[in-house]
Amino acid sequence: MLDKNGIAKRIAQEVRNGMYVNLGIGIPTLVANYIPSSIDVVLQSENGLLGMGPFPYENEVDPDLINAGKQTVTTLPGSALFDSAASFAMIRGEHIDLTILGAMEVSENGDIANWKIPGKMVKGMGGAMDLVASAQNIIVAMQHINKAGESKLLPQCTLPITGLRCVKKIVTELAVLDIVPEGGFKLLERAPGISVDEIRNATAGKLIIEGEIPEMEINL
Amino acid sequence: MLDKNGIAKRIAQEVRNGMYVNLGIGIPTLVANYIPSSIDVVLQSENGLLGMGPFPYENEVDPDLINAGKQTVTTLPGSALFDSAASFAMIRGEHIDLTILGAMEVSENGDIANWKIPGKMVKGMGGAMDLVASAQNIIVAMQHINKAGESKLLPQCTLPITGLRCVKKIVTELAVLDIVPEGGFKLLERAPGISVDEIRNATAGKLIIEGEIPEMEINL
Amino acid sequence: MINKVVTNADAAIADVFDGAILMLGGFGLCGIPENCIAALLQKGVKNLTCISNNAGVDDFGIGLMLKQKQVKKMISSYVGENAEFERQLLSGELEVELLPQGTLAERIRAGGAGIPAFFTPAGVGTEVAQGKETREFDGKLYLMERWLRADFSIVKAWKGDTAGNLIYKGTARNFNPMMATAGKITIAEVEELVPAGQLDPNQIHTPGIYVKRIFQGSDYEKRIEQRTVRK
Amino acid sequence: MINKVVTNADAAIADVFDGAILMLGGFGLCGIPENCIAALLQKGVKNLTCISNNAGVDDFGIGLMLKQKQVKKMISSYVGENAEFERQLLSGELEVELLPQGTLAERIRAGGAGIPAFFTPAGVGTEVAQGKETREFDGKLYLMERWLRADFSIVKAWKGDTAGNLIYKGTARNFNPMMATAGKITIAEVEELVPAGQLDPNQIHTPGIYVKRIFQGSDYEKRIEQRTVRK
Repeated sequence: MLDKNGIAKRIAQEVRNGMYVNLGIGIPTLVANYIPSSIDVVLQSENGLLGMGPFPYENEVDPDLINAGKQTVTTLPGSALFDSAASFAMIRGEHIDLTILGAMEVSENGDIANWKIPGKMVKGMGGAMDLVASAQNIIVAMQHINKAGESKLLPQCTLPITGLRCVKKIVTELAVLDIVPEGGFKLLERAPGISVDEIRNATAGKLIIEGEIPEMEINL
Repeated sequence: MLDKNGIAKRIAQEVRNGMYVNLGIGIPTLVANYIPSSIDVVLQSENGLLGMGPFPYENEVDPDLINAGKQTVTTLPGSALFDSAASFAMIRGEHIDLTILGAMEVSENGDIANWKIPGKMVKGMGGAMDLVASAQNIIVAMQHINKAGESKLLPQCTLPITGLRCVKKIVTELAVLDIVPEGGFKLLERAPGISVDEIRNATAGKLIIEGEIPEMEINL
Repeated sequence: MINKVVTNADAAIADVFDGAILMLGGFGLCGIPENCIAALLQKGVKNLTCISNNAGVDDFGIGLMLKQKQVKKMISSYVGENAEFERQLLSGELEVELLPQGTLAERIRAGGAGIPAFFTPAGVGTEVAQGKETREFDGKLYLMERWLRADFSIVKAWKGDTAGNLIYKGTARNFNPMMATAGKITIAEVEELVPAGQLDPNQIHTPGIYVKRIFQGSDYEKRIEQRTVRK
Repeated sequence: MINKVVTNADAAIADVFDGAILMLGGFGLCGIPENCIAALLQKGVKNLTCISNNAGVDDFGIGLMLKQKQVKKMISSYVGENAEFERQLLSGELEVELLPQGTLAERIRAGGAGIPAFFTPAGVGTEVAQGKETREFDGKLYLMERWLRADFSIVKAWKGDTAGNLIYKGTARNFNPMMATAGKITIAEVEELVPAGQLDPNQIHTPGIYVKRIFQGSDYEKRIEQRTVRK
């Protein structure tokens, strides 16, 4: 079973040289730590920064330079700053190659719910609805099972939707799965030590298993 | 009767302190020469400049700095440069206080035709349709009569329209006229030496004459 | 060049009236007009509709205006850091309209740019689509969204000149430039105010035409919500 | 940072194909991609649709491509300085679509920004409105206009870096920034190419994400159409 850093590490393997990538809050933010230094990737922060660098050293902290999670960050050489309309023009115009974000639920046709739980205080969707409506390639980083022990990979989402038919791939503590165009979670890899049966038991939506499912190759 | 510079001088009297003004090609461009130095006015050029200055001295000529008529210009202290989308956002958003442009025909309800003559080579509307669709206040600078001796102030435009119900005021070689909301050219001033009858004869559209019409006060 | 300078925040916001629609720049606490918010607190103007990406925190930014019950309605994309906000919302004292962040940004830009409506894919199939026209273009579904405009837009920039030209710094730019275009009256507070002619015209982010009043602010706190550092 | 540098204009436009839709930056002859136009002339690619505010003059800019009959269709706002253009248009060799300049600019921005359609008042009641939806918002009439996108956008900037970030100078900016966002492949030629990190990130006009290829151009003529001076 993967921990949060393990999920981030596995997702980092999906990042290719030359990609522009938007990382959501939570586990997705951790992905940046595991992108190999051998490839050139540019991180976008939707509050208006392309070329986001690591967190600052104490003496570099600048309150005028934060990421979309309101954390202090740095810029890398070759970065660019812009306003929110320009930032979402970039997102809506499908110029971001890869979007990685968290979710509460994903359905077998790729719908995602990640912004609202009925009866709980609503914090707002932030940029999530724009990101999922426009991203060319969306990977969801999440737990396979919620705290109540219920599967988050469902036939249909039960929570209010963030976007329709948009998720391409899911990485959980148990598995890597693709959403296939005709609908269904296609199992690609098992987390270390996890059996196909364990994944089957944790997946409420249609699970597609073809042939042997390899254990993922990852240095934890 | 006014010459081109006379028309420009009279229009310059309409410019108020603090205005942002867009000047079209031709007579409107001349208006800049007659704006009193006692008032602060900012000229916009729709190719992307706010704070346009006079033509450059020979040693100041910069091919990267032109106006919408493709003439070399200068910038004044406090000017700003921007792209064409931003420039027309400024125009369309009604941030320009006064637009001065030429016309082939104006109708008594304020329609303007100034971009196309059927049977002749069409050069294009450039920014004219955007300007007339959005300007808060439009003054037309033109000849009262065309080269064929026909009035250009008409009940209805005969040439292809540039914009509907947009012209507020007209200054010609003969007169100053307002377009009134209910329709009609209301005569405000006569050019030096011009009689009301001469203006009446030169105006095909509905001319409204109320009381004595003063001769304009202008230093030619 | 037209001089837009006023003496201070009190003078800049003097005519903000009860029930006004305000746009307030900033993302979280980054790039917020601290001086004008303090002046609005002092003035005590009420029943405001505030269009701002966030609602501040309990003891800073718009959160302080919420605490004084000056805000009737918030139009935002994310309001999650504020306990008083939650209390007022649940008690029905406060109204909230939540919008996707890119839709909020583009609706404000559209307001300034004279575009009454446009189509965006954000929110199709969600609660955000309720009551909005959905339309297909080239096989993809979009929502029609309307422009947003305000009585007063209050923005914060890094540098400004007496003609109202503004330059922002870092991610403190965020919503400020669009909001500057969409207010009937736009008020700018800047960290450094210089005479017209000292800023490079190639590098202006907000041309002076959009700014009605400008002043040099003071005592910027620039509070950080999530101070994250590496060792 | 991702390196976007190619050796020269020939390499940059090598895959432009017959029948391609091109956007070409510039207003009149100001800010046009002179090096790439020369390379397109050399390559002799044909049946092009060119989206550009103007069509150059008889012996410079896009006018040269017209003379070689490389252009099938122009989408522009003003095409008035070109005798060969007029001849081809009257003879039916060339097709022209004329758009209001602000509509052209905004349709290109919309293409880059993922906005398939928007409403503008420009052209209501005119020939431009033919075949377009007219709609009333708040008592005023507007036309619905669609986005514009291109196979290749070819732009000219003043400075650029190896990551593709661009800064423009003076009114040579014009249509270049929007076009840079609306091409499947965007090619930028610059007067000065510097390593990533040398341009101030606050002052970038076109972020590198939009630029696929960049090179330092040479021998810029920067011809002036209307040299006007005062004594």
